[in-house]
Parts: sequence; structure tokens; C-alpha cells
Amino acid sequence: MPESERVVTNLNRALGALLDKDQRVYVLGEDIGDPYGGAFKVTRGLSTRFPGRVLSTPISESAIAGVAGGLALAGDRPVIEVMFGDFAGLCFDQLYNFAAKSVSMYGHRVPMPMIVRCPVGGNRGYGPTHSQNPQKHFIGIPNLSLWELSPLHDNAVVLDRIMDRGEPAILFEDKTLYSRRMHRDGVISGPLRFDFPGGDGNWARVYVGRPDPADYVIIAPGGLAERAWQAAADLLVEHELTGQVLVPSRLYPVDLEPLLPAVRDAGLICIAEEGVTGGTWGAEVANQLYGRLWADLKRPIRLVSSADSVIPTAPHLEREVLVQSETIYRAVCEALDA
Amino acid sequence: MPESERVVTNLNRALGALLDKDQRVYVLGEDIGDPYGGAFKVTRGLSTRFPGRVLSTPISESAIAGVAGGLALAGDRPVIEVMFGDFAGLCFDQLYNFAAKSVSMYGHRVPMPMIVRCPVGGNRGYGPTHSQNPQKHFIGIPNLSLWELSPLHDNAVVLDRIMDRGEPAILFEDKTLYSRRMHRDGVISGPLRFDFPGGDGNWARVYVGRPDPADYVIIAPGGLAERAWQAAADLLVEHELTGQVLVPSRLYPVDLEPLLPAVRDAGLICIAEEGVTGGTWGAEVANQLYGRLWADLKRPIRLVSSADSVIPTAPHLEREVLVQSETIYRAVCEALDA
Amino acid sequence: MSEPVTADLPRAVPAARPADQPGERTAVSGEDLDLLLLIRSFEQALLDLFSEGRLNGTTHSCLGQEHIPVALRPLLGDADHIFSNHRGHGHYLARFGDPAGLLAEIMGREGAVCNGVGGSQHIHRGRYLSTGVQGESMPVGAGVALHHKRSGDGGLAAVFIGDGTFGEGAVYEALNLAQLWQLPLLVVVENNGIAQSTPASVHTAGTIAGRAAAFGVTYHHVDSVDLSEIRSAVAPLVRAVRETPMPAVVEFSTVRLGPHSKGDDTRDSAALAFAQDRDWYPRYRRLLGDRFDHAEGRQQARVADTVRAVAARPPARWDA
Amino acid sequence: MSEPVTADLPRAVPAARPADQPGERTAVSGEDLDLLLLIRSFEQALLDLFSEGRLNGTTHSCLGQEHIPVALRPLLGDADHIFSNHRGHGHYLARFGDPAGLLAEIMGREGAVCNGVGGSQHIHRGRYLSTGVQGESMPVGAGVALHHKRSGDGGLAAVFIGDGTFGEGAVYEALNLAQLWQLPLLVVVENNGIAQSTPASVHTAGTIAGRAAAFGVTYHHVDSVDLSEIRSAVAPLVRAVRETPMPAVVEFSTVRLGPHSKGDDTRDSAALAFAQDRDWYPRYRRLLGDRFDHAEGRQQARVADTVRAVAARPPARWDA
Ligand SMILES: Cc1ncc(C[n+]2csc(CCOP(=O)(O)OP(=O)(O)O)c2C)c(N)n1
Ligand SMILES: Cc1ncc(C[n+]2csc(CCOP(=O)(O)OP(=O)(O)O)c2C)c(N)n1
Ligand SMILES: [Mg+2]
Ligand SMILES: [Mg+2]
Repeated sequence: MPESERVVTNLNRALGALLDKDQRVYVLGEDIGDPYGGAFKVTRGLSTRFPGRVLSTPISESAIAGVAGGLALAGDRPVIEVMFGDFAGLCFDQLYNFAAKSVSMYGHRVPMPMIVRCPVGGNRGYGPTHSQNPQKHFIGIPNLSLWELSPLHDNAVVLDRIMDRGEPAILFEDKTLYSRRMHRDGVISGPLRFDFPGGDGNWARVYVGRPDPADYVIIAPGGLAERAWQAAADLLVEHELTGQVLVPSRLYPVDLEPLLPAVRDAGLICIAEEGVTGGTWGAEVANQLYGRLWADLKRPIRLVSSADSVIPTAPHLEREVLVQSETIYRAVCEALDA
Repeated sequence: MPESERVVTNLNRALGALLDKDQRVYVLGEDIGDPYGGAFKVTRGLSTRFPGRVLSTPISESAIAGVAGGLALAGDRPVIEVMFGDFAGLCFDQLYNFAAKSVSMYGHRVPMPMIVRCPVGGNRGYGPTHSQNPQKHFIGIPNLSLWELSPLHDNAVVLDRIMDRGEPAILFEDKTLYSRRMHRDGVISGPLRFDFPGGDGNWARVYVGRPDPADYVIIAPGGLAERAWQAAADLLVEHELTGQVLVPSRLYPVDLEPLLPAVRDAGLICIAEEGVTGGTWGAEVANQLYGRLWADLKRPIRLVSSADSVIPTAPHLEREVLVQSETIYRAVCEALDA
Repeated sequence: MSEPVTADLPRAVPAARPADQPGERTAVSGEDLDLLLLIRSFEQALLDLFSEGRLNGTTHSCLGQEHIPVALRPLLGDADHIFSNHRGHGHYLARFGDPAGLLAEIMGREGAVCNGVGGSQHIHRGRYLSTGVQGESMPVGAGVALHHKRSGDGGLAAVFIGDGTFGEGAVYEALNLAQLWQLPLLVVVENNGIAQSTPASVHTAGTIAGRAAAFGVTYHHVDSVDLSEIRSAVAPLVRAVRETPMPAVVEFSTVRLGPHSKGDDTRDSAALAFAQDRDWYPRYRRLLGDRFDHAEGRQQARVADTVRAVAARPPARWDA
Repeated sequence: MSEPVTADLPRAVPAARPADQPGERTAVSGEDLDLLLLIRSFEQALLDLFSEGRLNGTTHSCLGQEHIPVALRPLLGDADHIFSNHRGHGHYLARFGDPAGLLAEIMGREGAVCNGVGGSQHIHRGRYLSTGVQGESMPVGAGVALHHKRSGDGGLAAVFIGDGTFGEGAVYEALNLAQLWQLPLLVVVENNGIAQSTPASVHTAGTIAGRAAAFGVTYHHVDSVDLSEIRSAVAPLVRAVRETPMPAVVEFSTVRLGPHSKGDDTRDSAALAFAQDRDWYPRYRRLLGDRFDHAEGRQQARVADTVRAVAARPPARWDA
């Protein structure tokens, strides 16, 4: 089997396909034009192939988001890149009070298809203002959906799905994923397998050997998925605990339905994310699960997140703060008294 | 007993006292100077009493927050007003990446005492961009604490407490509270009483007659407190259910300890807030409670929040979207099968 | 709308600010006069409704600024997008001439243009949009202008903003982009010298003209309240915005006659007298005499009818 | 630091841009020369460390811009606050002359000025602060300047920003406030004509001078790399900023010799040649001859020693 493409290539190809098939699509952002092709090279080649629709902008996150809102309002389908998701706060107002709100605040539906791409996450030594996971700050804004890049979900499908909602969306992209390989045909490596239990392909399920029955399930967004399945592999080897890792493409609104059969019988539900503690995505998911599964839950849902801390630059300090594979491993062990 | 002062007066007096006793205190914001005294008159008289330290600014939320950060860095203690908390997104970056982060991202503690006052909330017909509760979007930022105005907590104490942390803080102020009266001496009205169980005065407890035992407890921030205790009064009259309403001054970090005795034995914990649904403060509090009280909980914690919706302008539509006293009442009835 | 009536006006007695005299150079059409007075009557009726306790929430009247959207009306076509702000009733009425739809929106009644959800400051209809957060519309307008430029449809995005809104960083980000990308963005600055309670001298260093120059954006200043004069001065610019395409800033010196929203005017009597002195209304009235009074009577009656009719309607319904 | 050595230099051969020739008018002190070459050597050593895989994360070298903080150094005192940015090593070294503390920070070793938490672009020491989000420091600097103004201590806030950072709205909000409130804010613009990969012509409409003029802010342009010439031109302005007080913008035309961060330079050879042609280094070298080479040798040795010493240290410790 030839090696599968890198995540960055898959995303680049998906953006190209979107631009290619739909003249209404724009891609805007700082330094995204050729030959530079963006800080993380996600847009490489696109400005050459689609001149006039792939535009490098000044350093103006608020205006970039506003321009996207204007394009969407006028019937176009913009994608913007916020170079580091840490800077999404600079366009918080445009997303919160304009783009999302316009969908419904005028008493009739105003379609606002647009995607805000945010490279996020740490483990690259970029320091406190270039390593964060701001996902949680955007939860619960009516008409704003949140998505996360994953090595299991084909981006061509994901981008189409987002655009077709006709509402603004943020796609969070863990920077460490770009250089990883996409996984195909249900195989990750060794005995690690995955499938898509829900039918609509939103939730990927990773397991060792066969999926059920599971001593525990780990719910983890794309950026943390690999760390989660490493933990799962270690839990099997060291403690003979079998588990599943459930990886959503869409973070919010949370789509629990396809998950319920898998999680209902698990001895433990653990929700892991790289964002720092407090008001996390996991807290939202957990609450919904408590409501739905109260009678079946064996123990409290275990949340795993990074420390309540800034993210230091020095790698040895950064590692301590951020969720690693071992953090998840330890959390599961602790909760299951293993 | 003479009528107690209005909440707006109490807050105004507290700001005046802060300015008076500490030369390092500034108050900055749009239209806060006399004779206008701010959109909600909270700062009335202060620019006259403290010229040079109470300053009306241009319409520049980001710069106002940045200036506050600079003052704090230089040893001052600024208070800023964001005219409508809905606009806090415009200074999200300054709070998230500068003010809060500076406390710890330089490897040594940098004191950054500053307060961001945000009038919030609906029920005034101001429409979708002037009625929101953005509290939840600021949860889980290291070194940023969140507080809420309440008719039970004296603001002179609250402001001192915040400033003395030496870290940035946001004080959310439900606009409907300004014209309400402060409650004193443990009395609200009729048989409604309150006390401060925790010792440090952070949590107020409202009850009818005597506090225990409680069929349910409602945890609700200041803006919703009155609606919560109205619900409690109705629940007693209509269903003979006794309950407590627990009102925190500080929303985040959540301080559960003083709460635990009261909530452990309750038949139901209900957490109510006016913010729209999804990623709420209640979800954060509930998760912590699930972890602490797993063995004692009789049923899932009930979250009450406003609908997943923009907040309409017309009063009859706005009422439908926002949490009202009856919303809380119905939620408790439903959860207790009353 | 009432029938357009056009008549020549006698030239005014030369005055200290001759450019400010309406009708000097040209006639005032009946349509224009009706529209001016419709807006004025509408805003006055709103303030009355508020003081009678019949409106809730908030509203911002454009009293004193009515001539700006009326003057621009024939220069903006259906293909153009208009971005209004909190002080937007005049902008809406000049575009749609629909006092009932707007009043129903403000009163939350059936027939509301946005089903009562948006209210006074959040209106969307076709290519017209207003919102309540200052400065937000500037980059949004730039985005719409980018759409027009690429489609080559000759349309533009017109964004109305006040002087105080130049406090917002978004305004500058958008000016920079619009000039860099040569977007058909027409920024209409309604400089009434005040923002809520804050005089321009306290909120703006330098000038609006300087702001435009900083980005190399073409700028024009309008001091006149004479519709024809304004139109002939501004028309070539609007054409250039469309055809080049390119952005432009047109600044109107104007006045806010009423409170910022309701009952919150803290200006002293000198400031109010200054504003009243620059109002278009007495000048038009003086020059047009009976024709003015008749037109005003018609519009006041129209608005009164609208208020009665709308107030009798059931509440707006919204299926979220 | 090595001992200051001052010597008169021969006047340079008149050139196309005579103002660009260092040392023409005055001498270059040994202290200045050492500092210039310390910064250059430090940055080169960092790029070497990166290419050897001995540094992780990211860094932005100030190669080509070293003379700016060196020129400003005697004009800024201990009471002044300095706000640096991502490209801040020169600013730090000019203020503190502490390559070991900075390198330890970048390498995450013991003795790191911020315990390894901040890294290259987040440094705080006394009244010096840098952070990695463009534009943020402008309003923060205005706040600090407000503190200085009220305290009457004669201090100022100096904020270093690049040309590309004029894309951020916060810059304009701060300029407006600083001028309105007459704050002692010195904005030092290091205009190297590029932002990451984007040339100034693609990111900035109009000019920096125009930006200052828009707000009525005093502006001065510096094209020279001659330290004395820069100092005599800028000193009166800095004095005015302190004493009036008032804000000012000083724009340095400069060049970025190296990549934006590491290995990410996509400029063509003409653009690189243009940058090299404007570098202070060959000119100083030509004029100062042996003295230059000796000084450079000393600084390179000093940096090499620092690298060796710091690399041998244990990891930085942080008690969060
Ligand atoms: C971002 C933001 N900040 C503050 C406000 C509150 N506000 C509404 S109108 C206004 C004054 C606007 O002044 P100007 O732009 O001059 O317009 P004018 O009211 O004079 O027409 C303010 C501060 C707002 N709506 N949006
Ligand atoms: C708000 C924000 N947006 C984007 C970036 C990423 N970034 C870092 S440096 C830089 C270019 C800055 O250009 P300029 O201001 O000219 O400074 P220079 O790098 O040329 O010194 C960019 C886009 C950032 N750090 N902050
Ligand atoms: Mg104004
Ligand atoms: Mg630059």
C-alpha cells in the first residue's frame, strides 16, 4: 500500500477542490499567497491556481473576518485563515456579533456560509501566545458551529459539509497534525483500526482488534486523537483494558446520538482535549451525557485537559502543562483503579 | 427601616470609595464622564470628584482594555466599563492574550490588578447585540477571574476583593439589577431570608423561613437571583417544596467548598443562568459537582439557560427566549416530578 | 409615495454660508421634500411614542440628518448594498419608503420587516443591513465591495458611520484593505460632532479628512444641506467608486438635533442652539413657504395613520 | 561590556545617499560598535543553532535592524518603559546587554530571564516587555504613558512596531488616544518593507507618515544608519515627548536581512540584494577597517562563549 498523504496535503487538496468546483469560494488570510503558501503551507499553490480568489491580506484579523462576513452576505463562500488560532480573539466580535448573529437576528434566515480556519495547539515550542486551544471560548454561540481537523476525516467531505450548513463555522487544526499521515481504509497501524459508527461519518471510532465490549471510551477531538489511541494501546498492553477512542469531526453542536450505544455500556467515559482546564468542551459534552445516560453511568465522567496554566515555551516545561498520551493513560487507570 | 439603596447607587459608591482611598485607581470607559455619567449612570459624579482619573474615552473597546493593561503593568489599578458586555469580544484579545497572560507568562508573577465592568443581560428590549451574557466565553482563562453583580453582595467589599487578587477580572452586571434595591441584614422580603454560609461571604444563600433541609437547591448568579428566589417562593406555595438559592459573587474560579454541605443532601441541584445554552457556566459548575458529589447525587444536575437563540428585540419574543422565573420553576418541577 | 412635485424656488438672499441654503441653485422636488418630511415626522412620532411609554427598548433618531440619505438616494441603485447603523431610520426610509414596516419592527407588530427580532437597529432587507455594533460594518462592507468588484456588476457597498465610530480599529483595517484592493466602498460619514455624550474634540484627534488621506483614499467634504448641490458634488465621486473601482470617504458635517437615544441629552443650550442653527428644516421651510407646510402636514398625517394602524396590529410572530 | 573607545573617523566619500554613511559627521564609540556587533553576532549564532537543530520553537532575527535600538539607547532611560515585539533581541540586548539571560531564555536553560516560559518573543524584565501578538502593545503603551504623565516622572513608553503591524486596528485606536490625551508615547516604527512574506505595497495603503498625520501626531523619518546623526535628529523629539508630553512616531527605513523566522524567506534575489545594499554592516566595516574586525572578533567570541556556557546549563525551572 502506498503511503497515504499528509494531513496538510489532504487539507490543501480539499481547499483546492472547493475553489475549483465553486466559483463563490474565496480563501483569505495573512501570507497565504504563493510562494509562501501560508505559515503552515496549507494554502500552497492555491493563489497561483485561483488568482483573485486566494488573497494575502494585511495583518488585520478583525477585518479579514469582517470581509468574509461581507462576502458570505453577498452570496460567496469564503474560507479564512487566522494564522494562529490564538489570535481568534481579535475577530471574536465579527464572529459573535456579526457573522453568526446575522443568520438569525433579522427574523428571517440569512445564509452566511463561511469557514474560519484556526491552526491551534502546542507541543511545538511556540510559546504562550502561539500554542493555545481557544475552542472552548466559541462554544454556545447560536449559528456558529465548531469543527476539528483529524487524521481520520477526509477534509474534502468535511469542508463541503460545513459550507452546506450555510452558517459560519470555525475549523480548529492542531498544528502537530499537518505533518502526520491521513489514515485510510479503517487501518491506523498494527492492530489499531477505525470505523464510522454513526453513518454520517461525523464520529470516527478507533479500537484495537474489535470495538466491543469496552472497559472505557475516550472521547477526543482530532488534535488529541493520536495521543488518545496511544494511551489505548498502552492500556491494553499494560492492563488488558480494552477501549475505544471516539473522534468527532464536528465539536459543536455536539451530536451525541451515534455515540450512545458505544458509550452506554462502557465502564468509564473519559473526555480528553488539549485546551487548558475550565469551561472546556469536555464539560459541555459530559453534561449532555450525564443527562442522557444517568441510569447507565458506572462512575463520573473523567475530563482530561491541560493544566490551568499558560503554555510555556521551553519544551520540557511545555510538556508538563499539555495533555500527553500518558496524561490520558493515567487518568483512565486512576478512574478504573487499574 | 429606611429603604436600602439601589444597586446602581451601591456600585457607584463602591467605585467612589475605591477611587477615594487609592490614588492608583482609574475608571475609564465610553461616556462615563459627567454630566452623562455612563450609559447606565454607574459612574455618575465620579469624574467631577476625581478629575484626571475618571476618563471618558473614544469608542475603542480594544484600546480601553489595552490602556487598562498598561496602567496595571505600571502599578495602577484601573477599572474599565465596556458599555455593553456584548462588546467584550472587541477586547477579547487584550484580556486573553495580554492582561491575563502577563500575570504568569513571563515566568515570574507580574501583578495585573484591573477590573473590566460589563453591563449584560436582556429583558430590556435592547435587541440581539445589546442583551447578551458573554460570561461563558471567558471561563477557563488562566489568571482571569469572573464575578457577577448581585443585590446581596456589597460592592465595596467585592471590588476590594477583586483588586487585591492582583489579577485581571471581569465583573458582569445584569442591567436589570441597577434599579433594584440592595438587600441587607439577611432580609429580602416577606419570609425570604439570606445569609453567607461560607464565611468569606462569596456565596449568599437565600431561603424561605429556615435553610434546611432542602428538597432542591438552585445555584444562580446575581442577575438571575431574584428570578430564582421567586421560583423558590412559588415552589413552596404551589408544591410545598423547600429550597435554597445559592448566589456566588465570584463565578470563576468556582469555589465549591462552602457549598458542599448545603448541596450534598438536596434532592436536586439546579443551576440557572441567563446566558444562552451551550458551553455554559452551569456546565462547568455541574461537572465539578459531579466529581465531588457523585455518591450523593439523587439525580442529574439540572441546567437552566436561555434558548439556543439570538435575543429578539420585541418584548414578547425576548421573554420567550430568556430564562424567567417560571422557566426555573418548571425545570425544578419537572426534575422532581412535582 | 406621494406624487413628485418639482418647482423652481426663488433664489435665497445671500447668506453667511451660501452653500448651506437649500434650493438656491436648483429646485427641491416634491418627492425629496416628502421624503425629508416623512423621516422627520417619523422620528418625532417615535420620540412621542417613547415619552408616552408606548415603545420599549431603545431607538436613535436621525433628526437633523435626514437630508443625507435623501441626497444620496438617487445616487445609489438597487444593486448597491447599504450598511446602516444604530441611527438608521432615515437610511431605511430613503431606501424603501416604508414607514409601516419599520414602525412595526420597532413596535414588534405584525408586518415588521424583521419580525420584531432585530428592532430599531438590526434591520436586513434585500441589500440593506444595519447592526448595532459600531465599526463592524466597515470590513463587512469591504467584503461586499470585493464581491461587487469581482462580479463586475458596477455595484458598490455604502457604509454609513458616525464621527465617534472612528474610535474603532475596524474602521482603519477596512480603509486599508479597501484602498489596497481598490474596492468600491463608499464610506458616508455623518459627522454630527458628537458620539452619545462625547463631543468630537474629546473622541477624535485630527480629522476625518486626515484619516482618508492616511490611506490614500479619496475624500470629499459636504457642508451643504442643498440636495442638488450635494448630488452634483458627490455624483462624480460615486461614479468613480463604481467605475474605477475604488473606495471613497464622503464626510457630511451635520447635526444631531435630539438626544442620543431618548432623554439622554446633556448638551448645554449653546450646543443645542448651534445644532438647531444648522438644521436643514427651518431653511427649507423659510424658502418653500406654504408648499413646505402642506407637505409636512401630509407626512405628519401619513405617519399618524401609520402609528394608528401599526399600533392596532397583533404582535409580530417569529418562528426561530 | 568592553571598554568604550571613541575615535574620529575619516569622512566618507560622498555617496548617492550621503545621509546613510555612518561616521561621517561624528565618531562611532566603542560601546556602540560593540553593541551593534554583539546583536549581529547573537542573531547569527541563533540561526546557526537552529540549523544545527539545537533550538526548537521559533525566533525572529533582527539582522539589518541592529542600529535602531543601539541609536535609541542613550535617549531612553531606566524610568522609561520599552515595548518590544517578536523581533526583539536587539531591543533587549541594547537595553540590558545580557546575551546569556536572553539565550538561556531562548534555549530554556537555567538563568533564563523569564525561566524559559516566555521564550524568544515574550520577555519581561523591569520596565521592558515584549509579546507575540502584533499591535497589542500600542494601547498598552498608551496606558503606561498615561501613568507616566500623571506621575509627572518624565518617563515615556516606547513601543517598537513593524510596518506590517499597521494592519492592526489597535494601532489606530492607540494613536488616537495618545494624541487626544497627549501621552508620552514614542512609537518606533521599524519599517523593513515586509511583513513575514508580504511586501509593504501589498499590506499598507498610503504611508506611515500619513498615519501619524491623520491623528495630528508628530512624525519623523529616519533613513540614516549613522548613530550620531540619528541621535541628534531624534533627541529633540524624544525630549518633546517627555516634556510636553505628547506622542510621536519615528519611522526608520530599514531592512530585514534574514528570513522572517527560520528558513522561510521567499524573496527573490533582487529583493535580497536591495536589503543587503542597505545594511549598516558593510558600511561600518568599510569605514572602520581593522577596528571593526577586532570588535567583531571580540563579540563573536563573546557570543560563542555564551552559547557554550548556556548550552551546558541545566533546564530552566519554573514554579507556576
Ligand atoms: C462597539 C460599540 N461600542 C459602543 C456602542 C454604544 N454606542 C452606540 S451609538 C454610540 C455613539 C456613536 O457615535 P457616532 O459614531 O458619532 O454616531 P452618532 O450616534 O453620533 O450618530 C455609542 C458609543 C456601540 N453601539 N458599539
Ligand atoms: C495579531 C497577529 N497576527 C499575526 C501574527 C503573525 N506574525 C508574526 S510577525 C508577523 C509580521 C509582522 O510584520 P512587521 O510588523 O512588518 O514586523 P517585522 O516582522 O517585519 O519585523 C506576523 C504576520 C502575529 N504575531 N500577531
Ligand atoms: Mg456622531
Ligand atoms: Mg516589517
